[in-house]
Amino acid sequence: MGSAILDQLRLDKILDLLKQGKRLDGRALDEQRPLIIETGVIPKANGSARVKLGNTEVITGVKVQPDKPFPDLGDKGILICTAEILPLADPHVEPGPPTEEVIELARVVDRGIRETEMIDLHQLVLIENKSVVGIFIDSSVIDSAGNLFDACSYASVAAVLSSTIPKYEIKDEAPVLVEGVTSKPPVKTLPVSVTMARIGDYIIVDPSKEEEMCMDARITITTNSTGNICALQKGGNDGFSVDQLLKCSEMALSVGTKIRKQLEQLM
Amino acid sequence: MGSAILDQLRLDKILDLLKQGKRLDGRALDEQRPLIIETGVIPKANGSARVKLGNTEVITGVKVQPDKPFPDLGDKGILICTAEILPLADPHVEPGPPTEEVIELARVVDRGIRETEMIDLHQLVLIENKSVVGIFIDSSVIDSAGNLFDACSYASVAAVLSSTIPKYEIKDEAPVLVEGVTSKPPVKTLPVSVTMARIGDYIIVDPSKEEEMCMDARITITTNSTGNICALQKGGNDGFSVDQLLKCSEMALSVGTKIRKQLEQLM
Amino acid sequence: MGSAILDQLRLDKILDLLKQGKRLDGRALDEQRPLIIETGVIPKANGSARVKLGNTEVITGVKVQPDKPFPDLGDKGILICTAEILPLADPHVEPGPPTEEVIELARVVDRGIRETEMIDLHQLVLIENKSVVGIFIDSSVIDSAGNLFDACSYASVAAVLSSTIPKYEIKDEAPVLVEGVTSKPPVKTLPVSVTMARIGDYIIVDPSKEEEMCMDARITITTNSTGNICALQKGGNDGFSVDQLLKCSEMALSVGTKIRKQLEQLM
Amino acid sequence: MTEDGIRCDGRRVDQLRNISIKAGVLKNADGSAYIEFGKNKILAGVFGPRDVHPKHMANQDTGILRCRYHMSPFSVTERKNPAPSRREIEISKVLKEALQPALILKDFPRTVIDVFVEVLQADGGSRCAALDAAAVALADAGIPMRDLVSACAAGKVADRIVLDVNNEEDQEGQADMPVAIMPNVGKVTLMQLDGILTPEEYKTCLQTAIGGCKTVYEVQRRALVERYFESGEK
Amino acid sequence: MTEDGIRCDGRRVDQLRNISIKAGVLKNADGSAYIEFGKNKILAGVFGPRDVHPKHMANQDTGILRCRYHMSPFSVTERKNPAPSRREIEISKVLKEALQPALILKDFPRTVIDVFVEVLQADGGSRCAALDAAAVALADAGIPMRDLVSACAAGKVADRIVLDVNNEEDQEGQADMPVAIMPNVGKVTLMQLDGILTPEEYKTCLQTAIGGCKTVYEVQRRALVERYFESGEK
Amino acid sequence: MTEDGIRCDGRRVDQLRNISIKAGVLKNADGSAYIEFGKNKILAGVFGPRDVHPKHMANQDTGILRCRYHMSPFSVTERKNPAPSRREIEISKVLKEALQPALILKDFPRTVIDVFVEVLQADGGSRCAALDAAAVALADAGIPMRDLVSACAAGKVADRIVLDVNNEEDQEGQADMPVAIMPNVGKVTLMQLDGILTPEEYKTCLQTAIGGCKTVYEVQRRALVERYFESGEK
Repeated sequence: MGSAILDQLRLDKILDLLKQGKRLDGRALDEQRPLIIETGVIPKANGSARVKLGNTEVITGVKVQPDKPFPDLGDKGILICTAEILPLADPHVEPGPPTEEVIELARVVDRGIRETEMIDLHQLVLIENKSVVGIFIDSSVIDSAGNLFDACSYASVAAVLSSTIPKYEIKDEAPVLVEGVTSKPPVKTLPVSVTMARIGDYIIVDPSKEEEMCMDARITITTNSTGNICALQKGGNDGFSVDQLLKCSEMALSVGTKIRKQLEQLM
Repeated sequence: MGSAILDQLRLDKILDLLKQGKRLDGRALDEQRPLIIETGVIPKANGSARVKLGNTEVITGVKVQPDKPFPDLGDKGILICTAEILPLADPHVEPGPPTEEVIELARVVDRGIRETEMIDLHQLVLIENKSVVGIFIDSSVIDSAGNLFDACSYASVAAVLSSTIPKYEIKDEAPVLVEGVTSKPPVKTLPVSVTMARIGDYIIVDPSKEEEMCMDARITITTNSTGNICALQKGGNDGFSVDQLLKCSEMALSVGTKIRKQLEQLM
Repeated sequence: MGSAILDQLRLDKILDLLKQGKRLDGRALDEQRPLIIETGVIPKANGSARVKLGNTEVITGVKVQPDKPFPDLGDKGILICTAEILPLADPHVEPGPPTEEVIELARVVDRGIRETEMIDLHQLVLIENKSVVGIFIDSSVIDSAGNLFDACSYASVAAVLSSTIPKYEIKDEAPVLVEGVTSKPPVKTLPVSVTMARIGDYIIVDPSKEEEMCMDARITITTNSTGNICALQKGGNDGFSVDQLLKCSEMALSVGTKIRKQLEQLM
Repeated sequence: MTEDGIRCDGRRVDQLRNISIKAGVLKNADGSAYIEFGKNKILAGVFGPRDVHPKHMANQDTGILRCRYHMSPFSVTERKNPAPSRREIEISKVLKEALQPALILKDFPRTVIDVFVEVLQADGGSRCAALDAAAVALADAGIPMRDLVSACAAGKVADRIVLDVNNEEDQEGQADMPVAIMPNVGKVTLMQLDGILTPEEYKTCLQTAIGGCKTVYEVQRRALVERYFESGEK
Repeated sequence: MTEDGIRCDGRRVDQLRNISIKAGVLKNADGSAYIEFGKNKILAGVFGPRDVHPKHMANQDTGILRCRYHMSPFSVTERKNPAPSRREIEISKVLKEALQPALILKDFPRTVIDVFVEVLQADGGSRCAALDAAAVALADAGIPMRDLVSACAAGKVADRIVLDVNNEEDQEGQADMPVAIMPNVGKVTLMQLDGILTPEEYKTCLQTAIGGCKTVYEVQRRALVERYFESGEK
Repeated sequence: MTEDGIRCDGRRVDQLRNISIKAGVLKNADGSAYIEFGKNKILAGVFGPRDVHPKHMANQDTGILRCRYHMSPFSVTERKNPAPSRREIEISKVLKEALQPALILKDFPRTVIDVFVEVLQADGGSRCAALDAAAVALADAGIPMRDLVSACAAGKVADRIVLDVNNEEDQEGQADMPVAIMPNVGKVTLMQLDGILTPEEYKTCLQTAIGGCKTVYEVQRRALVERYFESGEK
């Protein structure tokens, strides 16, 4: 019961500020928290990044290794994108199999990279239908303070950009590593994920944990470098009006531009 | 406690009726509920059936696809028979790994089909020891109102009878589908499962859910087209006398005849 | 609460006896319980042993069968060592996935055999990198009365010593059993595990279940036939002084000599 | 697609596949519905409001909604493993969040409403069809609702925005956008997008999908009317 | 089989394999038994009646019985994965239902009796042998019983009905019918059949199996007599 | 190794790899630390003392300690499956038992202290480095401790006893012995050994490791001093 009262008080306070165009942490409604990206933090991985989005912090590592292609997708390399909220990141997370929240997080991050066709998977084939290169992008949330979608997405994109792809030769039908020869990943576009929350009639960008606790609905929109919309996921226990959805797509494009510039510096 | 009293009242009522040769739903002791079989309900499957046995309802789909044979059984195709009680079928079923009740259900249905040798598995070999055709018979209970054994068994048999087996050719040691050529499944006999319950000294055929709740013991007997007994499973927390078991086998044969005629119309 | 009082009383009694150089069951501090080893108890296995160490009882079976080597270990056969506490062995053990206690037990037994290089795995290769012989050593505790580490270790070593390795020939790149031809396992040394407990300032060998319930810390030291120390595991919720650790290694060597003689009779 | 905008299955760009919904098809569920939406064949069953098991999941301030989207092994071309995939778990969550705005869970503290969806045969757009059936099943269970929830996808195929992408179109398609609305309240409660759209196409696609949802709503209404006012069965 | 009905292991058609049972073989279990039945080597251990964990499984109207049939990895020709298979789960259920009629669980509300069976070496008929050991272990635990439960299979091999099918016969066999009885009460509490029998053979097979169960019963009795009246151990 | 005892990474036989520890690196955890120990990069986070879930695991006589050692998929050369391996479960237990002697759990009945360790990049000796970080994180969480716990391995490489075996040395090494001590209390709370040592080497190896632990202790102390007395951050 106490918790329900606190929830109500928090919502009242936040709504009160929103009416004045303000947020708890002093940001404007369409303002993201500061984004700090550091790459190469895990030298043993083929690529890596540590991202801070406000107090949310994520480490992503990229592993590149030969694999078998998926059936019926023999002309493409493999792309696997996972996400995990480490139990040290949040007092309410417990070790164990992934919850539906975490599965959604991983799949939304994956779709942002997959649907924008960021990586040209056709360039990762060693022998068609038999042997391809697999790219595994694993994100670990180490501090959970709201908007894990964008933080994991930025860390994943940055880790891919920072990565080097080893060269493999085929000997006796099996891939063999060629030491010392690497290339840049075949990147075609930069996906930028922007998550917004609706609280009452207000749309805010990059919700903090407190804002997520009282938001009505959530939307994550991923755009590509040519200004198209490539992936979208609505979440939360209420809906959006059509006008709000159109406004969200505009915000995703405008807010995303700044992030894209920050990511481009890593190329 | 309340539940225990209700159980007792139900049992008293049922026993009272049985003494008069009657059942709660007006059937005779050796009378099955009406059986309605519809096939071809899932056109994307290679075979399918929807079966209603009274208020119990089951949908079974058959998938046929190339597979590797089991070790030491390289001269036989694969037959896999599963059953599931969907959570929408019963307020007491929860999603999750199969309970021992469901595992028993699936295995009893499987044995009825396997032990009667309904399907000539030797005709499903593509390359001995290397490549065979697999037949997957998956049953989903969508309304659970007693005697799932027989309902799933009839649905499985009907789905097999309605199925078409695609043709596969071997190219480069791998099976390749030959479009547009199919054959009937190699069916040798028709298994008919008949489940009976013992309540007090009475044996009743095709118990309803209410009857199952107060039965002492259960027996499922599967017979083949030549009037032999091919599979049997006793269940429930009490036993049968030898006389009762002999009576049950006779009932399984006599009651089964009617069902077999109904199934034969699908051939 | 009652249980906490009992625990204290047990500890007081045991410490009182230890001050007099005595133990609950009359043993000296460095005295193991009687060890009874019987081999060949599971004729269908390639090797087997039943071991009683006081009231603790373990049955170990060895299975030998062709397998694929681990990646990067293509010049070695496979060795897998497991342990399980059967639920009939202990009122507090429940069926289910292995607990961390059981995983530690299995891994400590495995390390004793692996790190001493008891079995020359290089002699178990059929085709380098492709086909090797696997040795599976599975221990089941059937009565749990303290010091499962040593009991499982002795049973595992005895089962290996009693085992016969079938001969395999390569035909069409696949291993085929040569009937009637077997050899002794390629054993290079005899690992002997000695487990000690610290209770207060006392070190005792081969703790019973009661002693384990009030021990401060535990140590298992495995030595080989040439008197070297090959594997060690400290356990329990407190520590050891350096002097105690040196004393423990000496005890492991001296006490182990007697056990090794008993095991040598099985060769 | 032909130049006139006639699609591989003969539909116009703004035309839905055939839809039929029947409410009250199951005996044990408190509410149920069966939908055929193109080649999709989907059952939905609802239980509740009822006690929560395990008890510690109950919330004394509100009722909770649980949703399970599951595909039968025989529902797709290659036999599906019966264990729930990550895709099914994500869709279950998305469906739950699409239905929840239509419910008044605060009125049923400490209880749970369970929505179970079984995809017997899958075609493109199975999550929308599942939602359409689930909403009817909730109404059939007599659970108070602010509105129905009606779902339909739009997408981009051969450079044109089309309503209700089918399975063949989805394979070759450029974008797929499932949408659900509360038709009277006017809220979008489910929205996803896979594929690439310009901002203008995004707007058209959303409006096309909403148009489809409104057509679906009429089919849902008709199913409930048939169930409650035209048959003497219940 | 020879024309005189001498089987591959030298037995007559109506002859059991060698059986020996020893009660009270485990220290920690409340009751236990070890059986060798042909090449089967099986341990059974019993705990209870005792408190139920988790508590919500307890029934205030009656005690409950749980049973676990498990095979050691080394018990069969090809090493078995230690995780319980579907076959082991089914047999666990069938064994529980075969033992339950012999117990008076109503007298022990809120408690559980646990029966754990471990097959150390498996031969044909392991479920029957497991049941024979479990019944002795229950008696050894001092649990009040209406009767023992005695089990034995019969089957059809080379067109003849034979008692107690062994592993080699089972491979080539035409039918296998495991049966358990409460020998004094006269009830059949376990019965299964795999394979093809005429109605007449079915009858003969059942009676042959019951004959075997009665012989087994004598061995079970002797084990309990040895345990309680001939040794001073307990 | 050269004849002068210079190792493959340029260290002397008695020299540790570079170590740096930073306390208080996480916002949500009650206490935290980040360690770089050679190429190991490890985070530790601590929560508690707090209520135990599930409740039946709580002990009314004492607090309990839980520990989870986990490796990130990208932490090792070949991508690691994120599900915990048997090795990780064993190390979790060993770390818990190494930390427990330093805590006064009796003072916090019915509660739990959770220690979560994440290995972001693994090198030889990751369990020791994990323990060093975990001890600092416990202190950072303000949990009363009898002493810190300081860990370091010694081993045998090229027939010489060396301090702090790295990954390359471990591959070729003859023995590896991780050790943890409570430096002021003088107790060894973690000790394992893989590999072959004479009794004399065993003694040297243990003393070498303990020497290393004492050096590590100074680094841990410095990290806590920096956190609490030199920065105004907390």
